[in-house]
Amino acid sequence: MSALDKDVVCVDGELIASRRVGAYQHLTFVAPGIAELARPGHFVALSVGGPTSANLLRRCFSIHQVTPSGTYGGTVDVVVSAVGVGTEWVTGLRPHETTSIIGPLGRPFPLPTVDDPADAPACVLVGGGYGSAPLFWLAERLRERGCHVEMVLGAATESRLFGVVDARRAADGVTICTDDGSLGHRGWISEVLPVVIRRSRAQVVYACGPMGMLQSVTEIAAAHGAVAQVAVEEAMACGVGVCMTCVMPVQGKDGQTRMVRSCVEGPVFRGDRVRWDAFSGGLCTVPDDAVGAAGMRAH
Amino acid sequence: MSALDKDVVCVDGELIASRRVGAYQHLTFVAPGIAELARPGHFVALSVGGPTSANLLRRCFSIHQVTPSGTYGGTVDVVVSAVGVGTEWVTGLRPHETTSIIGPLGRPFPLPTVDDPADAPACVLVGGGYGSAPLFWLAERLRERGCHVEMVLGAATESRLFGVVDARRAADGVTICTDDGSLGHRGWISEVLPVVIRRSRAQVVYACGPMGMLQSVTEIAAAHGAVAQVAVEEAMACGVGVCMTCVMPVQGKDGQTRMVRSCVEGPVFRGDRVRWDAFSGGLCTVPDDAVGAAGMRAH
Amino acid sequence: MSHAVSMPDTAPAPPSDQAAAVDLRVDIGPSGAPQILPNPLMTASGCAANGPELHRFFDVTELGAFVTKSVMREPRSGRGTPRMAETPSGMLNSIGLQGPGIDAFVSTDLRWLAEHDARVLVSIAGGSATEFAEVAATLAESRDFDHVVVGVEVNISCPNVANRGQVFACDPQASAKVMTLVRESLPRDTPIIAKLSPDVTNIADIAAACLKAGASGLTMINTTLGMVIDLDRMRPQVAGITGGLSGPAVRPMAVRAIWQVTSAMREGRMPTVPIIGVGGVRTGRDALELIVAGATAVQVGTVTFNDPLAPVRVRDELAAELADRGFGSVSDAVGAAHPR
Amino acid sequence: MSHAVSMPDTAPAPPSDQAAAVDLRVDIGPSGAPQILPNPLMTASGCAANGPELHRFFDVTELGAFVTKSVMREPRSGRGTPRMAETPSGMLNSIGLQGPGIDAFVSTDLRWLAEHDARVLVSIAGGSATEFAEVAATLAESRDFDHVVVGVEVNISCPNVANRGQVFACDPQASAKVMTLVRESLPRDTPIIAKLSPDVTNIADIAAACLKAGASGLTMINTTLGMVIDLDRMRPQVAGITGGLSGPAVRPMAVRAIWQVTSAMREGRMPTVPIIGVGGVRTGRDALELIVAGATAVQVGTVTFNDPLAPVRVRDELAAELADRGFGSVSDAVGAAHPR
Ligand SMILES: Cc1cc2nc3c(=O)[nH]c(=O)nc-3n(C[C@H](O)[C@H](O)[C@H](O)COP(=O)(O)OP(=O)(O)OC[C@H]3O[C@@H](n4cnc5c(N)ncnc54)[C@H](O)[C@@H]3O)c2cc1C
Ligand SMILES: Cc1cc2nc3c(=O)[nH]c(=O)nc-3n(C[C@H](O)[C@H](O)[C@H](O)COP(=O)(O)OP(=O)(O)OC[C@H]3O[C@@H](n4cnc5c(N)ncnc54)[C@H](O)[C@@H]3O)c2cc1C
Ligand SMILES: Cc1cc2nc3c(=O)[nH]c(=O)nc-3n(C[C@H](O)[C@H](O)[C@H](O)COP(=O)(O)O)c2cc1C
Ligand SMILES: Cc1cc2nc3c(=O)[nH]c(=O)nc-3n(C[C@H](O)[C@H](O)[C@H](O)COP(=O)(O)O)c2cc1C
Ligand code: FES
Ligand code: FES
Repeated sequence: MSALDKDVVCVDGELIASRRVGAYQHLTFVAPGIAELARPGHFVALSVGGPTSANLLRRCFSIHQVTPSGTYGGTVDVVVSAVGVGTEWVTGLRPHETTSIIGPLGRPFPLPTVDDPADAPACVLVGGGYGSAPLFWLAERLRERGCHVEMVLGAATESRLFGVVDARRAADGVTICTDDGSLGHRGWISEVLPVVIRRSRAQVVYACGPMGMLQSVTEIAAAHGAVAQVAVEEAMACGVGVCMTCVMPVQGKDGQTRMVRSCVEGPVFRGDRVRWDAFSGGLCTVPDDAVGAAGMRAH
Repeated sequence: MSALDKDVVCVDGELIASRRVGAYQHLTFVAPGIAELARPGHFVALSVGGPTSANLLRRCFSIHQVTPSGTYGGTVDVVVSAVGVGTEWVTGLRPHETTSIIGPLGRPFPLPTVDDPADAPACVLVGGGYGSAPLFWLAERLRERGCHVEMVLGAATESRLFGVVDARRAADGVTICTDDGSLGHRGWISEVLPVVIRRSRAQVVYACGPMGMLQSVTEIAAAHGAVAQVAVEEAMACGVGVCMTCVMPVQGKDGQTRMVRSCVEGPVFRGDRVRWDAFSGGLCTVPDDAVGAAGMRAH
Repeated sequence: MSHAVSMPDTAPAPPSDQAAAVDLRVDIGPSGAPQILPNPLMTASGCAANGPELHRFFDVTELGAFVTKSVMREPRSGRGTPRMAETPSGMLNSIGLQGPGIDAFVSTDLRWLAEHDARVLVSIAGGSATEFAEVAATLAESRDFDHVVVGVEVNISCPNVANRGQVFACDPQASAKVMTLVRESLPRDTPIIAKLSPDVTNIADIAAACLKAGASGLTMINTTLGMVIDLDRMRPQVAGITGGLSGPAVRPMAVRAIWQVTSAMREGRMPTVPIIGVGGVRTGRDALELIVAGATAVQVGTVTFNDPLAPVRVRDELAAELADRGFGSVSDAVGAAHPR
Repeated sequence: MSHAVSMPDTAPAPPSDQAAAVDLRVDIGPSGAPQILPNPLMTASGCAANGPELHRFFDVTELGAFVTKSVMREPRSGRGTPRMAETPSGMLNSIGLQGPGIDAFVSTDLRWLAEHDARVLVSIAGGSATEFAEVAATLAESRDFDHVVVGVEVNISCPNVANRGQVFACDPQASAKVMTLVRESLPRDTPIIAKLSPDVTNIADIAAACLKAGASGLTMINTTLGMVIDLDRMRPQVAGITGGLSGPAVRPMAVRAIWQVTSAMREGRMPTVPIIGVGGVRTGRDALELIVAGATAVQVGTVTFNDPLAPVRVRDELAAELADRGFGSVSDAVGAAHPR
């Protein structure tokens, strides 16, 4: 095979550690090659069910952390919430079992270009549920650049928070909220976020979590003059850009809205570019002004 | 549910031991209820692939032995040759993994009615490859009745023989043959069987193995005035009599040939009742004189 | 505007008394002649033999109805073997309608089902419209007809001898002729359920033709034509060359067929009659999927080969799924996924 | 008479030099105008985007041909989401032919493929026969047409605006009209491959109509119509309500379609032309199954979503399977499961 620009690998990943963390399972796979290429915000696609599987499609998970080398060669960690057949299979894997892993996939969180660390922008990192998984690594990279980093973690209840302890180490300030008040502020992220942005004078808000939260974060950031960078989670059949199932309406720099693939052009988008008006009740429609919408009306 | 005559059970079987024996895997499952009901010649149907499986159909295996009670409750042993996706999955199971088991299924080997042990008929038990698996248990039952039992085990090569050591304990005489001469007589069962029948004055020949061998055993038994009881192996979709895929042409007591289900009316048939003339090259046709063959010709 | 940050908690199964409170009764009768079944779960024709085999696993009275293997006029040996191949999430079969013929069927099989108090949906087949009618007539005259037969399922997915073996269900006229003659051979109020093949360009056309000619209900879908090749012997795997594909693999085709025909009924393009859904049902969720697409009752076929208890298990799972979603009865859920 | 007592030893894979010796070349050209491809493996339209995405995993020149996503005249946004559902051993999709339109396609996508020396089978679509023809004409005039385009695949599984949205491929006349106009828009020796839908009563009729009207080959099969219901939201799972079912689940339908049409060719009921097989191919064995049923080339679609390297992996596995069975070339295996 001719030499290709290898920016992605497909490997059989051996599970070497699996531990319960609240409502989630934290898994470590040996996956040589991925760690070297990955950056915060990238995701991996795992095949599920083994050789007899009726489940053809891969499942995507944000990379929680990577270790480029070590006793086992490079490793990749993911944090998985068991919600269906695929995630149940993945969380049920036992050490030394393997599954195929493709990664790193997608576009990572853009990091601010910092010439003088003194000018580094303050950032707020917002994670909903397991959405916090990729943020600790991101926090590290940002602080390396000199950014002040605050984290806001929210979930329905304490067991659905991920990484509260890590957050205290990774960030300069941490705010927790739960719907039921079982830990931290009782209520929604949207209630605490404005305070955190104001207090830290944040210029960038990074967020990962459910769509509703991302929209809310985008609106709050905008109201405070900050840029929102949000990592979305659309149902993906391939994860590598070939199926066109994961699209969503996003405005380009030219102001035009296009149905773009969230697996290759995302999963991280600038929040203010996402056409949140098109989402409702689990459906996303094509905005009338989107490129090619007229072509659809023809037939 | 109203009380039914429970002659079959469907249980989640936990694997408690799995060991390589030559080319085969010998598996022990905890399967309460089956041991109590099973007799030599019965088989079990195992589901394969677990909850994400694309393989809907069960795989059938002769019961090698059962232990009605014990530390684990009843257990069932099977001996599996990994030849395809299902048998590979089964032989790849690790201790404490489970799969659904239905059994006992089919009709067991008929045992001679013996009033006086002195009159007990001598029997020869012929096993081809893993086909010997159900015979040791059968030998035990026959010897309990006072029968003189000889075993003939054959296979392509030594590693494909099963139970050579057990045979020496279970039988009064053992003859081994392999195609390549790696153990015992070099050649086919059909070459040694006549001698064994004559020497032991056997009145019944029990056999389990490939179809070609069963036909051959039937012919040799007939030539020596013995009855052949053969356990066949037809592809089975259900194993419980509801799908009609496992049929073969067998003559009834009334002399009429019917396409009978080998899962419920077999797998053990009197060899001379099987219409061997209908089998050829992996196909089995419906004999012209079979019941209902005329109905097929109509349309 | 603000949004809650919460992951949906995977709700535990509801207490079984809620499921027990769901009214499972369904009516598969023609309009004006209700035929109430205690629950919507049935075996599928050809996937359950004729009773005794599954009675080892559950009492046949537990079913809404027991659907028998399609029976023809004469005894049939069926085809040679191999008759099956496993396929991804499904299987291919080519049995060739092996059976005892209608006379032996009524004296032996139907008798057994009567003795065991089963409700029976008798599946009939034929190589000509006349044969269908004769089989129906023999059935109607049988001693057990009145008290055990809850309906007749007309399997028109068999080759029409008069038309180069094209299956009846592929042609509206041929299908209609069968229904007309069967209708004439059975008492007025006997449910006549036409079982349709998905292998047609427009299934609603066939459905409409059957209903116009006297069918009082529809079963969808029969197997779809498929083929597997034996790559060692380099020839078709099943002796019949092509075979019927079934199992979870085809469930999306069944849902689609039920949806399309239900839509046509809702749009007034044909009368609204009970639909019996079949195709790849493995769990209560699957049964619910067919029901909300428009089916009143549901058959479990191929999955029975994996789990002989499936028809009864699916019934109980269905009750739990309905309770979970706040449905008080099966009828409330029929067609519930269609726009109101 | 006596029989050997021997279990077939599961033979190990043959040495790869045997596989390497297999002649993988195939000809997908019209008669008299050979179009030789170095191997029979292709991507499937809509399952590989237009090149760069898979080029991250393997060099696009490794393929026999790269099949592009069906392109129409205008840019299209495609449908809203959700656009997919996973199904047992398959998936349902409802993309709505999202694409850049033929002008941007030739200037950007085809350009990229040309720069990377790909052999391209361009898939075209339209809402009317005229639109198909216009798309073909624009393609034929493009600068890269002559050196990269090895053929045009005509996706007639799209709704015919003039006929209440019935897909062209469900009607022989509509299909033929498309072929006629496309034929007129392309150079004489360009392979024109009609891609057929399995959702018809008689696929051989459609195939024959396409060939008569100017198609020089056939691709079988496109997705089959299916549906999945979202049981939480109680509505169709995909925004397009119904969708196309694909993946290993439907492979037996693809094998059957290829077999039926090949049989019709062998019986002289239509001319013998190259068939490109597609539907559920996951392994070299699966590719071989389509080939021995009658396909000259094989596309890998849905399975690419599971394994982006699948098209190239399947090619290598196919070579090994052929060598295993003593075939010296792909051509020797084409149709090999048919009676001689
Ligand atoms: C970029 C990205 C990053 C993600 N990161 C994480 C993570 O770090 N941890 C985590 O627990 N989950 C994560 N998810 C969600 C995870 O992929 C889904 O929960 C998972 O696919 C569900 O599979 P299932 O078989 O359990 O559920 P099922 O509902 O049985 O899945 C059926 C099908 O729908 C798709 N699907 C269902 N829900 C989702 C979803 N929310 N997002 C995408 N596809 C879905 C599945 O992939 C599958 O194809 C991420 C998703 C994306 C797209
Ligand atoms: C009554 C009975 C007893 C058996 N006892 C044993 C035993 O003790 N040990 C053992 O190793 N094997 C035994 N077999 C054979 C065993 O069932 C098959 O080897 C197994 O089903 C192959 O499954 P697979 O998925 O590995 O192969 P695949 O070829 O992938 O199977 C595909 C399909 O064909 C069926 N099939 C394939 N080969 C056979 C076969 N030889 N017999 C029946 N069905 C087949 C499978 O069940 C499956 O449905 C027995 C079979 C029967 C019917
Ligand atoms: C082995 C087998 C035999 C069948 N025989 C019949 C039959 O005799 N009559 C009939 O109407 N359908 C028959 N069918 C079709 C089923 O009743 C059912 O319509 C189809 O298999 C789809 O449902 P499933 O996916 O649940 O099996 C048969 C199916 C199988 C698998
Ligand atoms: C997501 C998706 C998009 C597709 N888009 C097209 C398309 O644009 N044009 C086309 O002719 N076929 C399209 N197909 C059909 C495939 O090319 C192929 O015919 C079908 O999926 C069966 O093959 P498979 O089982 O290997 O996927 C698409 C299939 C899928 C799954
Ligand atoms: S998931 Fe396939 S294109 Fe994005
Ligand atoms: S295997 Fe189903 S009837 Fe015997």
